[in-house]
Amino acid sequence: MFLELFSSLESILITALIITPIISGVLVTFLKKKKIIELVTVFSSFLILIEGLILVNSILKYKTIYVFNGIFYVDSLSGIIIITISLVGFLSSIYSVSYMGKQYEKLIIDEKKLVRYYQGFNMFLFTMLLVPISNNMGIMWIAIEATTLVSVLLIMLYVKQSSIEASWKYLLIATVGLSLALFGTIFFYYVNTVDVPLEEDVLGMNWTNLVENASGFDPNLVKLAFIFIIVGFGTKAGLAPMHTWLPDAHSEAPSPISALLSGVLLNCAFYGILRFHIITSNSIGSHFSNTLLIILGVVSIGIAAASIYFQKDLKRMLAFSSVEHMGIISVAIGFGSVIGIFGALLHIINHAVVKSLLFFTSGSISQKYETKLISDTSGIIRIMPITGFAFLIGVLAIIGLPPFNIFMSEFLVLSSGFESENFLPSMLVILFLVIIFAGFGKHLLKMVFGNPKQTIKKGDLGILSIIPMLILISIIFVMGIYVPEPLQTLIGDASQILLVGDLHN
Amino acid sequence: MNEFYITELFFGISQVLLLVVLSPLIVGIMRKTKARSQKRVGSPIIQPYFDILKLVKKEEVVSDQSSWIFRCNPWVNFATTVSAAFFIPVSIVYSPFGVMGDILLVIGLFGLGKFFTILSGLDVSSSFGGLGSSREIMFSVLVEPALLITIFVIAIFYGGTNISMIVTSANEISFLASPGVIFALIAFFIILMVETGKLPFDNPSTHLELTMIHEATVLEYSGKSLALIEWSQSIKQIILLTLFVNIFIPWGISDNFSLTEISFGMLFIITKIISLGILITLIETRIAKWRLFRVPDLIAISIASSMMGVIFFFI
Amino acid sequence: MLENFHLVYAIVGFFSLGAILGLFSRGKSQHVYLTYIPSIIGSFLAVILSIVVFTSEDIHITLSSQQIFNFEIFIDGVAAFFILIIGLISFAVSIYSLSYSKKFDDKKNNSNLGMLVNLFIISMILVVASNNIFFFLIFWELMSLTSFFLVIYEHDNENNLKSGLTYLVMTHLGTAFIMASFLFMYAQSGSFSFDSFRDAGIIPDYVRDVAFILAFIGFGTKAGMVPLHIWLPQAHPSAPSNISALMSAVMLKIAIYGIVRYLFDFNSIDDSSNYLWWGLGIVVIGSVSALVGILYALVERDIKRILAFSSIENIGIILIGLGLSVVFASFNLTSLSILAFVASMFHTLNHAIFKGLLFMTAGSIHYSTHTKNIEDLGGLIKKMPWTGLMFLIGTIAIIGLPPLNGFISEWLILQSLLSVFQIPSTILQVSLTFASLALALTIGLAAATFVRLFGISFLSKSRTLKAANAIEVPRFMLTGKAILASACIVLGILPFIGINLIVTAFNLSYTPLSPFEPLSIITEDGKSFASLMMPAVLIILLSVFVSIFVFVKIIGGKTSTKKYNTWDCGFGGLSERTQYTATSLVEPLSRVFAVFYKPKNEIINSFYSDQNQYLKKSIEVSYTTRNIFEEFYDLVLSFNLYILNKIRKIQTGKINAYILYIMIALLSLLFAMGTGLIE
Amino acid sequence: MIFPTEINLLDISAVILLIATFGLMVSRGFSNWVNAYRYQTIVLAGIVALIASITNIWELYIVSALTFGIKAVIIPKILFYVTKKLDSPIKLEIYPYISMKLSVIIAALLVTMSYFIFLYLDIKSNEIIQVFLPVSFALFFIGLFVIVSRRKALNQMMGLLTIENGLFLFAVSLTHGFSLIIEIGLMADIVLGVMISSILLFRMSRTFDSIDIKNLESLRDD
Repeated sequence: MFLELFSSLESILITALIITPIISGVLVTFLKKKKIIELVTVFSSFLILIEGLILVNSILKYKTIYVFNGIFYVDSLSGIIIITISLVGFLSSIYSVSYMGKQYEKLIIDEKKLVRYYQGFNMFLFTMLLVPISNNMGIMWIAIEATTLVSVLLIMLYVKQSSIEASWKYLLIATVGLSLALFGTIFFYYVNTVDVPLEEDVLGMNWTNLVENASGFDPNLVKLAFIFIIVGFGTKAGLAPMHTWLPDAHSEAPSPISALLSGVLLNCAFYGILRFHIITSNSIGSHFSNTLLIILGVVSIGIAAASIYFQKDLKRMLAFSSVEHMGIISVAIGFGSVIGIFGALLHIINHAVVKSLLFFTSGSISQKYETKLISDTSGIIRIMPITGFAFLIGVLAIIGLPPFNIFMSEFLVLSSGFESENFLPSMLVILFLVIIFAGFGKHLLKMVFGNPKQTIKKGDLGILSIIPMLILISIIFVMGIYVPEPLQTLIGDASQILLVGDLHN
Repeated sequence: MNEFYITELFFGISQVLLLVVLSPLIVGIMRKTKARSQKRVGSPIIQPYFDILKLVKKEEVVSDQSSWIFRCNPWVNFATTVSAAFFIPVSIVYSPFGVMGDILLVIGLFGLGKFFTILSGLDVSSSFGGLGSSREIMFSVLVEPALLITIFVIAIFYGGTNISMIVTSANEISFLASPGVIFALIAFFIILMVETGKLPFDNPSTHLELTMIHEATVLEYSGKSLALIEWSQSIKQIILLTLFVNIFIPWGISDNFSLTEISFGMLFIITKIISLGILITLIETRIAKWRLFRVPDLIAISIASSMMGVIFFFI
Repeated sequence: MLENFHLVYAIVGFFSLGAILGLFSRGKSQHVYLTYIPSIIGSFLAVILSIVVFTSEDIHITLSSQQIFNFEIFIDGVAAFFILIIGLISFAVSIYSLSYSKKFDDKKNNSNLGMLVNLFIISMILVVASNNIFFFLIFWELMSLTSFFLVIYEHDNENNLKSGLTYLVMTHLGTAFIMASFLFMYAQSGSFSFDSFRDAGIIPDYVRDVAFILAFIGFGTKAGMVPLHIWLPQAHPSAPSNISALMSAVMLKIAIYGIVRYLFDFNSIDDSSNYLWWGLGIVVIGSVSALVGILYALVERDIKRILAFSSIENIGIILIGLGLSVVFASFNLTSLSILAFVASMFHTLNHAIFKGLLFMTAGSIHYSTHTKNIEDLGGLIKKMPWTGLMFLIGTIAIIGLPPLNGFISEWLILQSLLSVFQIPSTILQVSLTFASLALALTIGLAAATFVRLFGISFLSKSRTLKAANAIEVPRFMLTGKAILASACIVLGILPFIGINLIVTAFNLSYTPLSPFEPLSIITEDGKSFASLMMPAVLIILLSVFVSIFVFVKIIGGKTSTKKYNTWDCGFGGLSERTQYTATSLVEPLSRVFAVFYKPKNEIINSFYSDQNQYLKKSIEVSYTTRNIFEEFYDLVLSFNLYILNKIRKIQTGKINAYILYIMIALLSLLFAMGTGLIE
Repeated sequence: MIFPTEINLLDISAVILLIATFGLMVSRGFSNWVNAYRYQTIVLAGIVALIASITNIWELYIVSALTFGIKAVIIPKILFYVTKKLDSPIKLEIYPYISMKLSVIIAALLVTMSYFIFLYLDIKSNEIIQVFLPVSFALFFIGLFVIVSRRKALNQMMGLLTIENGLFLFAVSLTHGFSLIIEIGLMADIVLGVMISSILLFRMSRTFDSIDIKNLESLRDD
């Protein structure tokens, strides 16, 4: 169980997981040719996917893994995040080959920008992978800060007014938010090492150490610290009042990157909140943090509902729906019963899958129609049958219609809401979900059906953009009714950790 | 069915035959009293019999626009009205076919007849037929609630919608026992006037197309079908009169199968029907035809009075 | 026992086979047969399944996998009765659509129609059969989703899309309410399966009341109760006719199934449990929807909108029956509550049959005349005699005239309303008589609506060329309709079939009738309150007809009939413009109910040139009535959108404001923690 | 052994730090901001060295050297280079959202608020070093206020760097600094952040030919 000596396989896996993106980033900078850097990136993200899966397999066996005397710590909760990063990372690397290739043909971006794109892509994967692996809260914070900086580089790839504006806002708000989070982390560090002699407090920042002696913390300080943490990491996770950067950043970034941003980066930030949620619920009981999570969750679903209904830009609508779904996840964790947390973690995976599908399809649509406005795109099913169908499935899934996977996790969330007696938030969530359903339905109808306006050439955008969509559609259909066994055990262990917080079982 | 003796069957059919044969006589008497009260001699009482016999022999002219509904309407009308007559107790309290149908069935059969009449009005594609049907629709819609609530009152007072049950209990309880029944009487009387198309609602004898409702729907008929329609119209009238008489004024109706009782009952019922017919025609000659959109107020009075009947029972 | 399992799998297999074939036989010519033959077999098997369940015991299959929710099927009497309705109607509609869907052959994705129809039917069957919340909601939403795609099947004209959207959003709102009520019950009972809801013990009363209100609103939206009926008159007409037949006849009944399952299966109603106000609520809403539904049907001009509004009316009547049975049950008058329940279930069955028939006939009219507006029809009975006959049978049945099944269920509902006087409390008696007043008015208005519909579209001269050169519809469409028409006649003449079916299905304590016994209602003290023997009535009718025919033949002798044009007071030929139109036929009635319709009568005359006002090019008289509910919904919608618009404005674009939001969030949370707001 | 001089030395250094931040508040020109920031970091480095001498942890000396090297020298150099290269004509912040007078008063209020928070928290750290806790809160809130109230992007960056300084002081005074790796990581983040924002500033001034954030309002929902 508690791996004293770091067994060779795990340490190799984790180091490999971190090294591969760095190596491919370095390779990309040197080999300037388009064909080769695409191949290198796809191969490296494929490698990451394999390593991630093997790592998760060993997590299922050993429950918790220590490497390099506690610097890197992986358990089933971080396993879930690793899966989402590697899966969406691999699919968006394939999609970015077709997307950036098309942009390159249309001379929107030149060779230099393409190299910078793939550099950023690999660095982005590296920083995101660092988050779930690190045991030390300081390193985790640095990793999240690094993701912000790298993604700002990616957003400001195009030299357009709107992308400069989006990246400036994103940089500023995210850094302010993360400094708040650092405040909270330092508080936790202080509370953990207040009466420990100076030389041992180096371990104070480790999550495992924090959880162990969480019960001894001073409750008042822990509450204050958790408020800083939830507002800080909430900004990065896109929770309500701090979500304002999200629609601008995600709609200006290139589609594969906004798929990564929306589907995965928000989860990494939320992973930070989860880590500290476990610590607080161990020290002062989970009621305080649950109430905070529910309040912020419900507010974010509400604001998202209002903005989706009137949205004119397709990608901004998808960004607001990410705010909504992060709200649902935080409400689910807030409800707190076994089913609720299981539903929340399942929702993290479902949301990552469906949101990336939607960003891929909307990327192809905006490339084909050369506009991001909803009013100009209509009759997609006629023009691009496969992408249109994929877009239709994505939208129907994201609004929570049953045969698809989001409905299952939303159903679990709502049943835990009723089970844990907070009826008002659950009713509010149901009401907001219906408003979002109406908003999406209104836009969906206009875009997919109806007859296309101008004479647009029929046909989909190349096979490379179709493959990731088909893979994602199959996952959505399968996960709708049947959650595969290994995934179920992984999520079960993760919810155990969240519920009890004790890392031993 | 086994205890259903042939005699009872025979007796039931004889009651129906009585009604069918007697009905043109009542129409003749009513026309006679109307003429007398207008100081004219008027045609003899048995004139309707001659009309029917004459019409049956005459050649029939059918409009080329109309479909098979126009041609089968008279037969449907006659069949439904006569079969409604089966369930009405005439001279004896218990009608042998009572177990087969109740007052709701009678109303349903009348409704089927009216349904086909309205359709045949529309079928001839002339504006008079359309006019008649549209007004017939309006009246039937407004009369329906009045009719059902009156049945509601009668069913509560006399314990059931089975007509023989109503008449037997009406016979036992003294005349107009409680105010509720009086309200039911007023409502039923108004319905009677509307259904048979009497003056305040519809002027049967006029030839001015704009004022006639019932006549307009059957304007196109001639020969055999006109005879059948006239006859079924009169049978419907006599059924409603007997119903009114047996439910509200049930004196002298026999409650067992002895021959003397029945014959006395027969005598009583005929005199009562004739006197009621005369009373109606006297009322008819006193009032002028009301404007079409004043008629709903009168029907509203009948609905209100039947509702009062209900409330009086409960309180 | 063995064959029950296989029957269920066979049904699911056939329908999915039909769906898959529909998917792959896109362009092929005989795609119609590939998709609809499996659905015909499947629905026939469904009818057999329900009969098997009636005779032998219930089917309970649980595919328990390691998942959180295992897939449970539980078909008891209640579910089998509704599967029978689904099977019967989809059997007839599938035969009908064998030739009806050739109309869509020119469209590219014509085989999608078949696929969606198969999915639609199988999802309805599985809704009725599933036994835990999760799969119930999955198939429920699948049903709404497939019917949504069917409603917007012809998505090239704009208002189809709009009505499709209102339909999708309203049904989703309904599903949200249903999910909330089920989760309320789940919160108390602790398990997702319906069995845990059935044992009355653990769920306290206040939860049952709240859950009932939510479930009633949820299922009511799907059933088309009045305040929530807005989507029905828009969605059904825009769907292809065979689909609107299925939707109107069957999908509304699935909502009734939900209410019945909730009322009588999850709660045991007797005088101890105070569910009286439930029954009263249902009766009130039922009578209101009946009255409002039929009032709007009266003045409608689109044939399918009339039928959609009349579905709202019939759902109202069914709800009155259900409400009455709850009221009687809560006074422990069990025999009367059974009577009311049997009345409403029999009306559900009848309505499914004749509404399916009417929608199919409306579809055949649309098929041959390409118009749905009854003002352009007329004289179709000469061009399409068989469809005319079927439509006549359907009209007589829906009005509730004696020989057919409509009369029986109306008779039963009126009897249960009449026996209200046995309820001890007087206030209830008086108020329920007001409900019977509303019902009586509805019956009258229904008669007027359908007389108008049949008279204007089928009789007299055809008003436009489209109606003039209409031709009779192909064979399959006629057989489809003939099945349902004969079902109407059989159920009308031999009502004991229907009554016994319902009594065994819901295993009510009521001795099933033998064929010759009259349908009689006996009061407490044994006296027969009312009785009805439909076969005998039919015999009387025929014998009277024969005797008068013979009498006229003997007396009248041989008389010839001559054809001549209609009497036109000698002015010259009557053109089709001199006939009564649909609007003018009910104009007196709309004036009587003016307070409801607020009719507007305006005359627009256009001139050749503006200067002289005398040379009129055309005078156009338009007579419009207002629909209060649509205006009310627009009002509510615009209010919500106003609020949403205000919230949306927080995305102001200024970065200072964004940082301010973070600061405010931080400070407010700190303040809340400090003052102990959040513990 | 605590020399009296050191105690008031702590107070004096805290006061100088606050004055340097106020200096940042009131200055108008781009170059004045950068100078104010430089003084601030120099004082900060001094304070860190002071704390190191009191708690005699050797890493703190390295950390103070690092801060002096990077924050006081490299970052101001980058910023000066940026201000020179910006081709916007007037290098002044003329119309901030909140007038200079009002913003100074608000800054004072923020300082008092941070002292109240400090009293509420009653942290049992080393009494001497507790002097710097309220100052770090003050730095944090003033930085936040600068971002909210100023129109020029460069000024917002300055606010950001002040927040980082506040955080750094808070960490050092409360828990005597993290382990070395994390310190280096933080430094790297800050430097990278400054570089990226200066690239953005260049792009902004080239496309909008002014770094006023008034023209950064096109992405909104109206």
